[in-house]
Amino acid sequence: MSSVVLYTVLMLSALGVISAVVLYFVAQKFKVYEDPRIDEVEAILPGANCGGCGYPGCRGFAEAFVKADDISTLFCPVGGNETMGNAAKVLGKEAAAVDPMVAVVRCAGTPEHRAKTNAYDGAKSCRVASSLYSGDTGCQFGCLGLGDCVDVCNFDAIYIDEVTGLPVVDQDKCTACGACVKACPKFIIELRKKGPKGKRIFVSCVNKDKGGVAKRSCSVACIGCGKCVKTCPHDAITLENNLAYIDFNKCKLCRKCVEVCPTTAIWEVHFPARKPKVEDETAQPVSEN
Amino acid sequence: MEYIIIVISAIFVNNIVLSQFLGVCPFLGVSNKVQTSMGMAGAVTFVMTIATIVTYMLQNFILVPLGIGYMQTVAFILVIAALVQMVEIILKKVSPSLYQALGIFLPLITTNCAVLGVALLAVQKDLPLMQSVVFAIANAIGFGFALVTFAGIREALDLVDIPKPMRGAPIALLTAGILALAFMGFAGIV
Amino acid sequence: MSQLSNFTKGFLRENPVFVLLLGMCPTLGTTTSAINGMGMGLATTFVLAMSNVVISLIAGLIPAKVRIPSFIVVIAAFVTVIDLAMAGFLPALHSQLGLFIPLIVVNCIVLGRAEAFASKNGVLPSLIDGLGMGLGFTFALTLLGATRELLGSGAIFGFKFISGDGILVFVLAPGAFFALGFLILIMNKLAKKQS
Amino acid sequence: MAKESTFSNMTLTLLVITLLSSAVLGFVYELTKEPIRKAQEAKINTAISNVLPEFDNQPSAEATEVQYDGGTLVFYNATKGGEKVGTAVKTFSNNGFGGLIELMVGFNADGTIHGIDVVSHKETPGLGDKMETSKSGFSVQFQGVNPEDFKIRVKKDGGDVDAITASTISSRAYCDAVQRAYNALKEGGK
Amino acid sequence: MLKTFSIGGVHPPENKISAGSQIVVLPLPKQVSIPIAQHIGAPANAVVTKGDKVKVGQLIAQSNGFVSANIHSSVSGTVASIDPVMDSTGYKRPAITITVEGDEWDETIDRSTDLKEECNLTAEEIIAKVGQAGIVGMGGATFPSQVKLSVPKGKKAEVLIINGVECEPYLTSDHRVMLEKGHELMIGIQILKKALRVDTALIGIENNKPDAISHLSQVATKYSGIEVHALKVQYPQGGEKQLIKALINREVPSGALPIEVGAVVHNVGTAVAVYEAVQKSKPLFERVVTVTGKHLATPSNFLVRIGTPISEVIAAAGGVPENTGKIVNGGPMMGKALSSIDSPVTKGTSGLIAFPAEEAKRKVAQACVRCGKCVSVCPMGLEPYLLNRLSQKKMFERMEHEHVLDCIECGSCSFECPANLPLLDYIRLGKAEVGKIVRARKA
Amino acid sequence: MNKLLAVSPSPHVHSGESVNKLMFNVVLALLPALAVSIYYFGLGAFVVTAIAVVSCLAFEFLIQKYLLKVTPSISDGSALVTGLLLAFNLPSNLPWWIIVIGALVAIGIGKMSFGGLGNNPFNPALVGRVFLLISFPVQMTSWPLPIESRAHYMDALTGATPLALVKEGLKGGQTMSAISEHIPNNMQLLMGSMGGSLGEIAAIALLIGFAWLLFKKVITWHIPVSIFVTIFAFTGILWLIDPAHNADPFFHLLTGGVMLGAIFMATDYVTSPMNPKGMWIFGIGIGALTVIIRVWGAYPEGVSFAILIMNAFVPLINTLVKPKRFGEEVKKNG
Ligand SMILES: Cc1cc2nc3c(=O)[nH]c(=O)nc-3n(C[C@H](O)[C@H](O)[C@H](O)COP(=O)(O)O)c2cc1C
Ligand SMILES: Cc1cc2nc3c(=O)[nH]c(=O)nc-3n(C[C@H](O)[C@H](O)[C@H](O)COP(=O)(O)O)c2cc1C
Ligand SMILES: Cc1cc2nc3c(=O)[nH]c(=O)nc-3n(C[C@H](O)[C@H](O)[C@H](O)COP(=O)(O)O)c2cc1C
Ligand SMILES: Cc1cc2nc3c(=O)[nH]c(=O)nc-3n(C[C@H](O)[C@H](O)[C@H](O)CO)c2cc1C
Ligand code: SF4
Ligand code: SF4
Ligand code: SF4
Ligand code: SF4
Ligand code: FES
Repeated sequence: MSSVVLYTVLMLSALGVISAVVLYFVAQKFKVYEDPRIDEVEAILPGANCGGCGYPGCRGFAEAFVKADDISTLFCPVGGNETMGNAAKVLGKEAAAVDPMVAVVRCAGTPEHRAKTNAYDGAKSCRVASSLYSGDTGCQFGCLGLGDCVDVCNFDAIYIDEVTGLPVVDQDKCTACGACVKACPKFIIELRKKGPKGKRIFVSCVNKDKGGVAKRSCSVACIGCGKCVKTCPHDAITLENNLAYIDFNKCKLCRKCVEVCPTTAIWEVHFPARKPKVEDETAQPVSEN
Repeated sequence: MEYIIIVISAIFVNNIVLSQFLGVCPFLGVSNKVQTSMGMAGAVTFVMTIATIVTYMLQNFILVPLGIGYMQTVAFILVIAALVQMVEIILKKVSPSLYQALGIFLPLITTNCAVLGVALLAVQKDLPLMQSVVFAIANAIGFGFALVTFAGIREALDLVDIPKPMRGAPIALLTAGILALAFMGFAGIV
Repeated sequence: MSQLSNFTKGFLRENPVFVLLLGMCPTLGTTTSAINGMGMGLATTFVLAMSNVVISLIAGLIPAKVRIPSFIVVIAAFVTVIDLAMAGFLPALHSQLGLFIPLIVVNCIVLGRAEAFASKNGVLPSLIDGLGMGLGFTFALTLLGATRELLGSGAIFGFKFISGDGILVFVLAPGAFFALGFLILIMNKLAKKQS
Repeated sequence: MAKESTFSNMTLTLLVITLLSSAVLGFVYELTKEPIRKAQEAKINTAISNVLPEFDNQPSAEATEVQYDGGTLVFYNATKGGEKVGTAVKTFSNNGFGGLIELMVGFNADGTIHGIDVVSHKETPGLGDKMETSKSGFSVQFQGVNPEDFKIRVKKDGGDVDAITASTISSRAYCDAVQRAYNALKEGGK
Repeated sequence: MLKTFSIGGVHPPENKISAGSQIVVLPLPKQVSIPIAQHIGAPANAVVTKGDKVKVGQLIAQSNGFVSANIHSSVSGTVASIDPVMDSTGYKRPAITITVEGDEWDETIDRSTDLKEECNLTAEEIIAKVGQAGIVGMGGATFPSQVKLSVPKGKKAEVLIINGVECEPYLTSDHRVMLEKGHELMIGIQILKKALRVDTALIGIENNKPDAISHLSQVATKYSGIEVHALKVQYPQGGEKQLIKALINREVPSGALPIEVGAVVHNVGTAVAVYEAVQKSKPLFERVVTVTGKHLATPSNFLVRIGTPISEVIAAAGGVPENTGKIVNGGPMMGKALSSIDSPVTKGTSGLIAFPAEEAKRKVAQACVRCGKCVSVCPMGLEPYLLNRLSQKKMFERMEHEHVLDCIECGSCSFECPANLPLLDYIRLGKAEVGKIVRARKA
Repeated sequence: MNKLLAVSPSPHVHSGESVNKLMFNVVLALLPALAVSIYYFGLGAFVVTAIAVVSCLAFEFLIQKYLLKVTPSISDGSALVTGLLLAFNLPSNLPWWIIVIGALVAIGIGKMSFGGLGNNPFNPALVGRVFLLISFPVQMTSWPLPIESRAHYMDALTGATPLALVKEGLKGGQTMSAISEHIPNNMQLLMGSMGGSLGEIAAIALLIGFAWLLFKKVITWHIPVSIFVTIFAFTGILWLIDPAHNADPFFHLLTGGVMLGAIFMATDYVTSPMNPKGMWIFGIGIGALTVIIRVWGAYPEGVSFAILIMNAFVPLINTLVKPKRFGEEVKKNG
């Protein structure tokens, strides 16, 4: 064995030992504990950083998730039940399944039903328009159709229908992250239960005007007549400020209210077509798949 | 004069990133925000300077006398790795915010070619100790300078709508390319 | 994951250069010609595969605090091996690649794969992963080298296609960035089409 | 995954790893020492044989080094059948675009240039690197000329050498190196 | 050199086509709708109910808080309803609708036209009277005037600044008031000075109203401590911060009120209203409104009862021409476009401008070329191009950092931008958003 | 009134200024220089300009239409300006295909990759120019000599620019007085009688353009003047120290595209700072870098590089150097 080899071995081993010793003492002195499970949970999350969970980004959620005693209040809408299950496994817990939700647009005021009263000419943004005035139709509650909800959707799940001028949600792409709900200055979009096979019933209107005023500005507005409230066998419908609202936790999808609504403001989607009444379908363009 | 030439050459003419291609990963990776890029520049300067001093000692007092110059790579990197890890551990404790900001790139300073590259270059050029130190600092400044400038541009690009397919790596590389193009103007100064 | 996909992922889906943006320095610094790129790529592949194997063997025995130093010593050893071997047997290429050979040791891919894959997997998958990633890297470097050589001097692997000079920037630093930028753009498009 | 870090296992692990690695490396080094030396020698020898007429001795074995102009020139004498056929001079210039340029200039016994080969340079690819014999015919113009009556200066400076287009600086440096070799040869009287 | 402010500013074509038209009293409308929210601050509380009979000048809605204002009936008649009515903000908001029957004024009001010079009231009494009369800033901001007169503890007013700038193109109501009510204005100023306990009042008037400057200068000689200053024509000189800078060369710090530098600013119309309230016990129920537009038959200045439908005011000026594309309530730079011309005139309605269709539409926006023109015209030294992008990208924290809250929404940036970008649209949005964040932080 | 009323936020009036008008004025301001160029370089100047302009417009159109899939906006005139300025930075005998490559780089890499007008951090024409200069050093540095009323595109008669002559001369050990015999005097330089890129030669014509831009309020004076002042001061000091080995400051101002660069290229809105303070920093940086590159660097002329390098700093300048805010100086008793 030549001296070169000997020196090599000596030198490197010495370096190795010194490094190890130094590292050991530094590590001792500057100890910080970080729960490694945070990284693991973060790796499981979808990484969309959409904020739909209510935390700033996926890492924030992961931290909260690991620290939380009770994880049932935490939910990643993008990842859904499967992701939550996996994340819970990291902690050795069970995640409660959450009913899948979907964004629902509660305005049916197409140009045909809701005449324009002026021509908006400002920046193409619902928020700009709504900070300026109540809108370019008689209904001061309805959708402005300028697409702020579309801009914020990270999942391409919402678009403005060219004919109706109203947003349409693609329920297969929508992750119920809620970004559009927050973006809409008119509070038109709501997260509702997706329903079995996508079947759901809701009031597609947010107009709080008195019946006559509402009817004058939009022919498919909820006029607050209360017929649906009386009809509903499950007490799922309430009426407040001239506007009916269906509680999706109570609604049993019996469709009785739909029939009695005089203005077709109540929508049923993804139900098989009814035999006699056909015109309902044309009034409900949302039935995108 | 020696020193001035070393400094100008390292910062402008032979900029470590833009013309030597060392430390490109962090250059592309930690340049999203001016703030973080400054932190990274600081960290690199620190590590690079210390690393160059230590490797200088190692080379001239151990490897050369023992006639085992070929062990450069192994010995240098081991020292640098240990050094960086030390910095990392300390930083985590002392300034968690900076640690957060630098994220995965702190451990990656180890695998930042720039640090090892500069140490190797200093030895290869046979610079005396003081000049090695100046060389290391100048290169670190050159790195930081390119990094911060680049981060400035990228921050500005955040506010405009880059065509979809260009977003991310392609536009960063193109920008770096134009920057390198501009820096070629310094050719021949030293 | 099947061994095959483990092997092929490095080419497109997880290509270290085009997708992961790792190992940028040799990628940009050595690809003035196709042959240099390929040489660099193969040298890296050797180190990657060998160190993956060794690390997959020893990973379980290493305490966390000295993980990186330990891995890096292993890697550095293989780098020195290839460095010495090339100096001895391929002196021309060795002098062309210069500083970038010892710098393989800090190539993010090598340590990255060691950390991310080899330390968690068995020997065979690690070997395959190393080879796959390495060849993916080689593929990228060769492609980039060929592109730059073609544009910069009208040749590929030294065979002239166009007489006279090419567009000189492409053999210089800025051209490296430009060429890689557009290659990544094209690769992204291809990957998108595939999926 | 990884084990807990304790003082002893950290030290021990690193010790074992470094021990093994260094042993392996030492071994590999011993193995490659010879080929590396041969390769380096071969490079010089090829250069020498490229620039001189046929010889049958081992010029590299009988090299003489001369300090000249702040650098080192190396003289290699070539003989054939005991007869001196020429001298190869490894010369340099620091004025290249990228700094140092090393040439091997082969002089016939009568002092005319037989051939020139580039040993090393850092000129720009596509510009200055055309001085390499394989890249352009630049060096051909020197073959067979006698520096006594062929002014080794670029035409711009009033000499007889056609510069490489757009690379006057490299061409000048090249001439500078050749001239230096010739001057040294004359003075050294070899 | 005439005085003016130091940073930025633009000079849009003045188009003061109604400057020569004397103030004409508009005939009584058949019905008025008087919104209960016409001012900055809390809406007033209606104190009448459907079917009540009211007289001109009778209190019909009570101020509701410190920053709020009384509202008086502008006509006599019967309350027809208290329902939401589309007002000039573009929203339906509660308004008291009154069917006009005759023109019976409240007895306390002195309807004579003779000047009443003396005022023996104390400062507190004056402020109280101003408050009772429901006076709000007539310069457009409609901020309750008695609040501005109540100088907070620890601060001291040093100078009263009277805003006769009327820097907005087209508008001439202040101009006419200065010409026709010069004496009332001066007495009003003396009263305001008394209320504020200051010795000097400076009237700032832009140099495009030479007749008003010479008239007021002459009238002012009769009163002590009132100076009239001619100012270089430069929008937005009427903004109080700019006016203070121009007249006394002091800069109101970011986020602070004029009182910080010892100034209080009131509009000329406000001063006249103060005169009428204090000396004649006449609450604020009518105001001068400019009705103008290049293609209007008779651009005019009317004295209009609050609540009169805008359509009737325009009808009096010759009606809305066929090719009208937009009607703006206020000046062209800061006014609000009307979505319905049936909305009522309010205390803040200084002018109504009808734009022909070809001038009404905005031009197509191009890409921002970063020419920096918006930066150079911004009177607050902001960077509109940047604020615009930040707002679009929802980077509100940085917007706050870039002083978006200083923006006075003057519109100079949008006016000047060669790329026709709707800069102020987005800046305003961002400003509102940042305001929310800041308030939430304080809470 | 039967149409719906338009409703939009304020302001409701606009200055009437537009991007097209601004660009058109830049084109107008460039015409005198083009005329001089055609006078001295003849057909070549015209051909090069035409090729550059047409290919810039064509690339912009094609990229917008087929790659970005947006409505082409070539009518805004910015590509026209880029084309003209690119041409102005080229020798008048450049082969057509090199010009086309330059246009592709300028528009494709320099501008469209970043999203088009207003988004590019670097001056597109200069990106194209420098790309060519480095890629085709031979073609890019053989300049036709100025000959009145010439009618060829490709011409054998080439020579160096005055700056290159000075640089060569100084490198070759000559003194200024010896060199000055071979270079045009300052009066000739002012009128444009020298070898060089086709748009950089006539200082007087460029200054006329400057006056027009100032008159039309297209640009402000800050950037050009700060560049002139810096170059003049810097080279002036060098000249005073050693007049034998440094050209006089007027020579530096009048040659090598200082005028063209300072007036037309450094002022490009998109790639220059947004307020006067920033503009001064930018201008001083360009001036200093130009002199450094000219005096110590490999290139005889440095304006293009200097502008590109300073372009890189513009974002930092814009974030660090803010306009004077209202209320910043609190004067209690003014
Ligand atoms: C990046 C760059 C690399 C260059 N490389 C060389 C080179 O290797 N050799 C050389 O002589 N000139 C090189 N030059 C060009 C010189 O700076 C100079 O322009 C040229 O030598 C003088 O031109 P001429 O040869 O036509 O007189 C380079 C220039 C730049 C900008
Ligand atoms: C929330 C708020 C509080 C104000 N408080 C006072 C005050 O205490 N004293 C005062 O003199 N003015 C006060 N002002 C009035 C402003 O100084 C200013 O006159 C008013 O907002 C209208 O000005 P403008 O038309 O320039 O916007 C206040 C304004 C606002 C919006
Ligand atoms: C951009 C801008 C322009 C203004 N122009 C005028 C004006 O021309 N005349 C005026 O009286 N007030 C103008 N104002 C309102 C003044 O800032 C301030 O609110 C008013 O003079 C205060 O008096 P007041 O409360 O009596 O209305 C303007 C405000 C802004 C923000
Ligand atoms: C004053 C002025 C100067 C300009 N200078 C240039 C220039 O130097 N190079 C260029 O490509 N475009 C120039 N343009 C056009 C345009 O701004 C440029 O193409 C943008 O950089 C493209 O985004 C100029 C425009 C103006 C108004
Ligand atoms: S739903 Fe809301 S956000 Fe979406 S277009 Fe309608 S108003 Fe705008
Ligand atoms: S439609 Fe709305 S809720 Fe659904 S994914 Fe898009 S933004 Fe989220
Ligand atoms: S004025 Fe318009 S185009 Fe110019 S910088 Fe401002 S926003 Fe951009
Ligand atoms: S609107 Fe605001 S940002 Fe625009 S110029 Fe006026 S103060 Fe400046
Ligand atoms: S390869 Fe150099 S830093 Fe990653």
